[in-house]
Amino acid sequence: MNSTRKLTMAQAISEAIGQEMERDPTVFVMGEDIGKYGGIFGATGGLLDRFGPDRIMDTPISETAFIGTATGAAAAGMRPIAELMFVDFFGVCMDQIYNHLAKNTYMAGGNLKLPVVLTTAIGGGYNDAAQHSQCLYATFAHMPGLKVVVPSNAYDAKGLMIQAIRDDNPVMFMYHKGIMGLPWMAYYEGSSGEVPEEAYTIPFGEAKVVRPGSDLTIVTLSQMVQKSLLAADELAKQGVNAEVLDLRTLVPLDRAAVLKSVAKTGRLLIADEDYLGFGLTGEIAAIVAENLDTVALKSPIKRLAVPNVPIPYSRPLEQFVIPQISHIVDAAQQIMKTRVTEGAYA
Amino acid sequence: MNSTRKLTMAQAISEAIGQEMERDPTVFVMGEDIGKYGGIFGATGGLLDRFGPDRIMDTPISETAFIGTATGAAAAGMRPIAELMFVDFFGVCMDQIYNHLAKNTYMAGGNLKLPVVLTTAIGGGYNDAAQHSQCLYATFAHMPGLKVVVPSNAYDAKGLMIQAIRDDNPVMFMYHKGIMGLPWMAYYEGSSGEVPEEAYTIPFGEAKVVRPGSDLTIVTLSQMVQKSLLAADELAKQGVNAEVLDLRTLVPLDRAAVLKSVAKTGRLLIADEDYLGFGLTGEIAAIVAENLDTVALKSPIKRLAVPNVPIPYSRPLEQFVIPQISHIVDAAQQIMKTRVTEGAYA
Amino acid sequence: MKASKETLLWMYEKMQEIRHYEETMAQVYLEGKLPPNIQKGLAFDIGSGPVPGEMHLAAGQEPVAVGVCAHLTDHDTVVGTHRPHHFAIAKGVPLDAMTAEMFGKVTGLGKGKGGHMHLFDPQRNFSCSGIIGASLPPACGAGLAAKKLGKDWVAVAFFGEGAANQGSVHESLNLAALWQLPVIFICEDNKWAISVPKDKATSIEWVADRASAYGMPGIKVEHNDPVAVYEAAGTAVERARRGDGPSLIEVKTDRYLGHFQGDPEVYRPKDEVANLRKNDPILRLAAQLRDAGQMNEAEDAAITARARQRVEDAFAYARASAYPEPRDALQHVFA
Amino acid sequence: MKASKETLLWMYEKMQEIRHYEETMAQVYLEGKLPPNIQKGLAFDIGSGPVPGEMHLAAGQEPVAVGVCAHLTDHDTVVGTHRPHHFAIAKGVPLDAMTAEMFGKVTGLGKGKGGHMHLFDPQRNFSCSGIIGASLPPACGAGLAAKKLGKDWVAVAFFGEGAANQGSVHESLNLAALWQLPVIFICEDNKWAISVPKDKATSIEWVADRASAYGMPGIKVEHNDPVAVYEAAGTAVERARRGDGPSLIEVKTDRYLGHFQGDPEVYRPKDEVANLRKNDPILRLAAQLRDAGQMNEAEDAAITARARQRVEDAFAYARASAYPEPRDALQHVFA
Ligand SMILES: Cc1ncc(C[n+]2csc(CCOP(=O)(O)OP(=O)(O)O)c2C)c(N)n1
Ligand SMILES: Cc1ncc(C[n+]2csc(CCOP(=O)(O)OP(=O)(O)O)c2C)c(N)n1
Ligand SMILES: [Mg+2]
Ligand SMILES: [Mg+2]
Repeated sequence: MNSTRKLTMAQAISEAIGQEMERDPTVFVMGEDIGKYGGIFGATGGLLDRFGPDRIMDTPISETAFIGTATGAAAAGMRPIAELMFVDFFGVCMDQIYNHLAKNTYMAGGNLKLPVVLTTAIGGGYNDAAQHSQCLYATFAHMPGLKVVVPSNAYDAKGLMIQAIRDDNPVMFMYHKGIMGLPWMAYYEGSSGEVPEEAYTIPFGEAKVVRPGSDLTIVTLSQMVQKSLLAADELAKQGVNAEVLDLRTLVPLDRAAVLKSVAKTGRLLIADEDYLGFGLTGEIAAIVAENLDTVALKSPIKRLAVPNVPIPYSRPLEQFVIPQISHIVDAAQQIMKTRVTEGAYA
Repeated sequence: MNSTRKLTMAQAISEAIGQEMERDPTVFVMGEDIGKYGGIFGATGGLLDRFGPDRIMDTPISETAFIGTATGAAAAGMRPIAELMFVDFFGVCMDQIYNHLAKNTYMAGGNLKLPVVLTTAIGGGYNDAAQHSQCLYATFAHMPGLKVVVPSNAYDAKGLMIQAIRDDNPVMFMYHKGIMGLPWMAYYEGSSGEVPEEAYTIPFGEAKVVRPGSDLTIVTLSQMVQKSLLAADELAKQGVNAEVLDLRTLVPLDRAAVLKSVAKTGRLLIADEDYLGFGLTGEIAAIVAENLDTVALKSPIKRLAVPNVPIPYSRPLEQFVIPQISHIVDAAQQIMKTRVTEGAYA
Repeated sequence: MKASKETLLWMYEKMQEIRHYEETMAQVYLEGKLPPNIQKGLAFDIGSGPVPGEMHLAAGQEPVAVGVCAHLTDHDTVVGTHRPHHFAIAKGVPLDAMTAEMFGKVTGLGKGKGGHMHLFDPQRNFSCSGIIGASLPPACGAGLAAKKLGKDWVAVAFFGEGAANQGSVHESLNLAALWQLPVIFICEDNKWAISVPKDKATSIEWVADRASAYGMPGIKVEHNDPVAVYEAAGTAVERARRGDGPSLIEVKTDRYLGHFQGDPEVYRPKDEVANLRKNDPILRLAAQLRDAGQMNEAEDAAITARARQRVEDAFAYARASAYPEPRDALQHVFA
Repeated sequence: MKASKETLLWMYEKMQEIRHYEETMAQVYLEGKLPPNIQKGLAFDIGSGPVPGEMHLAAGQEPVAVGVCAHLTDHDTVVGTHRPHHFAIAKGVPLDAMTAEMFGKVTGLGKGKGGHMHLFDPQRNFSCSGIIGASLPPACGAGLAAKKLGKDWVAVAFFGEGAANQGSVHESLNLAALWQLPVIFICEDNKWAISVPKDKATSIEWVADRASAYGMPGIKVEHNDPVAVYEAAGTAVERARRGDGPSLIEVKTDRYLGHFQGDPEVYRPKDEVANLRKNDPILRLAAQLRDAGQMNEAEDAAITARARQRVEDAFAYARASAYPEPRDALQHVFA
């Protein structure tokens, strides 16, 4: 019997972890302030009381040591979950993440399984400035060896987290603070929602059409899904029928879903909260540009993302660089007004 | 009077550093094995003898400490050059590079100058495997605050290095091992060449047409320029006239040069030695895809890069994943055979 | 090195200023963040009000800042932490521009781009960072620059006891000792790293005992006392200025407030702060100055009033300043 | 813990095997890399021949590997460095598959994907890394897993004296001491980190003296001697198996060859290696065994022949094996 309740994304994540910990004694969690505090963003709320300090382990501020410890424990048969409090801190431990956790399976010719989930908080919008507001998922997706999961809502977060814990490979699980449903940070209502009590999984690599449409495709992810849905409502009022595609995972990436939607609409807007250059928006645009023999574009592609500046602190500055609902609406309208040149058939 | 001699890229780089050290007493170099050894890839060859250990400083294997030291010394009026021996090691020190060196100027509202040059070796092709063969320039270009220089030959390397040292901002100077002209590693002859003795600069953000052509544009950089030129020779024999564009710097990026060339040829191949996904090839493709209202494509864009796997050790495997001259020729020929769909004007 | 009357009075006044600054900020920070003016269902909204974002306050930790900075000039470098106000104020960073920065105003130290964890004052060689353990490497760089430039400038890196287990700390201590850099490393032990107590994070009792692993002096300041800090720091600063290399000092201090404002502090014993406050270093220094006849009541009142007035003025200045233009966000990525 | 005759003989045979392995590799590595069969103008071509890429050999450093691994079973974990052969051989990694890996063959430990710095043998819990200081964190993980699984398995992390100044070392030592993990940290002091001598990199003389900074035992092995290593490691391994936590051991050892093959060694005093070789630990152990009547000449010859034969067989196996298919490069990014 499927019973559902409304959960925040934080609750959905901690529920998923708790259920897997009950099912599998090799699952445990390490990180800073994940015990009594329950995780700064609530991803491990309530778990210490249920599982005790041997399985919910507060660590020293030693990300290199404890993420490397996760790798070593995984090689020895455990299924660790390790939390990097903010993705922005990756630079103190990237070597363990990237040269080891991500590559060891390959270098071992597939003879080694490293079932580690790295959870981390991403995103801005609450004025936490340049060292605490980034998304950086493209940085992790650029480098082979990590699966990269970026959920936009509670339902997906639970299913994707259970999938991540059961995966025999390293998974980065990146949750945007502004959709966690925390009691101390504004969030988009759409990110909380009905979540089954039972454990369930959502396969990686399946993007989801969260709003069907015919005039243009908005490819997006994470909090930007919530913004894009609100922008699509506004666009609908203005007579533009936008399709919104939630990527959900970047590695694996559902290229087919992007192509299918753009083949239908002929127009593509990519709405992203990571940096513009050399990142997600480029990758999605390239997928279409590589397939112009089968997919026809009516308008040039447009990309919305942070315009290659660090995230500034001051509210008007931050609101300017992080794409807002109004920016999405404006960009979509501009796309509707522009046409590709006919010179292509010269 | 301009006098020139033939130098390897390693010699050109160390000459540039030496000339700037003579001109400016605040310039000094730090890094592992940069003293007596002259740098593992020869970028500081001969400098210890000329400038002594106070200005050519071997460091402990403490990248976080000495790169942070460069930042601190720059803030206090020095112009440090710091060498990260292989770019692959960035993960042990990325926090100092990225959260501090790259962002402090911005966070200080422009009130702080950090003239630091980070030199680092990139690239594979000699079977150094997954932790010593990467390019990763897209990772640095993705994140705002660093200028990213990736020379393809000795002449450019000298001019760009002097420009880098005189720049008041952090510059990543990334040299590919396979074009340094080392006596112990095969290299492309074209990367050595005539270099003026006098100091000169090459401005950042100016890509260079290293071979003009009319049928298709190959956008590329670093060692891949040398490969692309050889591929273009082969293509010419096959009746295809390729234009080769050497980006030279990724930040700033010469978007106009890309658009100008593609507008001319109508066809684009991007040849890159970094990972394919979420990187350089996507960015270049996107620049064109965003401008399809003014630039017409005859064929879909094609991207050549490392296909999202770590760099394998074994020769046949490595040769397969790193784009080779023959791969460039094949990809160009495929482009010539494919046309964009006419559906665009439906 | 004994503190002169002038130094004691300076430390007292600065401590008053810091305390009043932090307490004022604690209030101002709440503006606009509480129901009913925020999203329904929230208890608090970190992104609202005139000073949004995280806010780490240092009330109770004044002694470490004033005891060290009393030895420094503008030429000397200080690199602070994510909890930076007490250091900045003691180092002489202008209160107006610092406060305006936290209000996100164009008159701020970083024109509103940096925020509370990123206060840069190049004129006074002050900076800080939101990354734990990140203060030490650049302090080594400032020390190295002083050495290269032939100056007797020193650099100070502050870090928390929680930071003591970051790799950057180890690398920097070794480098500074190896190169005999004029750097003073100050570990501020306020017992907590967010919710994690020191003994759940650090395998030995005193971080200062790690100094021997680098061959540098390790000095313990056992009480949250500005005079004790002043004396310990004096020795270390002199040593550094003489060219005799770095020192590591650990100071026991007290965090009166939450890790950040809004911290529910579920992890903290209920009576801990009340007990800590009984030992308030400001009250103790006031008593000491009075007992020694170095400050009478009128003088105390004047000092306190002056310190408070500077804080009031700074907040007024910040409030009155303009926001930057949104498009200004695109400037200053490069100098 | 005294070494039994069997242990002494095992160590002796393993040292012979390691030495012969490294000397054979030094020769084989040169194949195809010298003029005239390489690009004109080059003195040497690192990317040519049957074993391309970097090659870090451990001739001279056998004692540290055998003295430690003599205490270990397959269940125990060893994490080695960029110079990994001696550890791998002592840990019992199959020579065939290990050598095939370095020849880039599909029969290799990693099907040719890893190469010499990336030898993974999950069955024997052996791994290594080309990143300096990276061996310690995963060893902590293996130790933690053993603890959680209720096993008396231990984990060993080897690292060079040059690595001792990496942040990862500090973080791992603290974590292991804090959590009382069954890990033995072994610092292999061969005096050089590529061209940089220890005293230009490390601010104190003995890395083992850093143990006190974490509250764990620090043990110094002053000579490049397998028996001394065996005894020191025995204490530490027992301690770890008992659940009494980690130890740090530093062993003085000698690097006979260049940092990597092809290293011009301009930085190294001309007579250094000749002097070091006078103290060859293999010859010394042979003499000791003979003097004690534990090995006669015939036995010595048999041991040596066996050890050499295993090496010859492994190289023959590697040569005879097939290369992977180019497209196989796309496999195994994920398990
Ligand atoms: C590298 C890194 N890891 C984690 C954090 C998150 N964080 C911010 S403050 C803090 C606790 C710091 O404790 P301590 O060093 O004792 O300083 P205090 O807050 O007590 O002043 C943590 C874990 C961070 N900012 N940077
Ligand atoms: C993080 C990192 N920095 C630098 C290097 C380059 N490197 C490889 S070996 C080496 C020297 C290591 O010295 P040591 O730890 O003493 O080991 P040894 O080579 O003597 O066995 C260096 C600097 C690296 N591999 N990783
Ligand atoms: Mg603290
Ligand atoms: Mg060494």
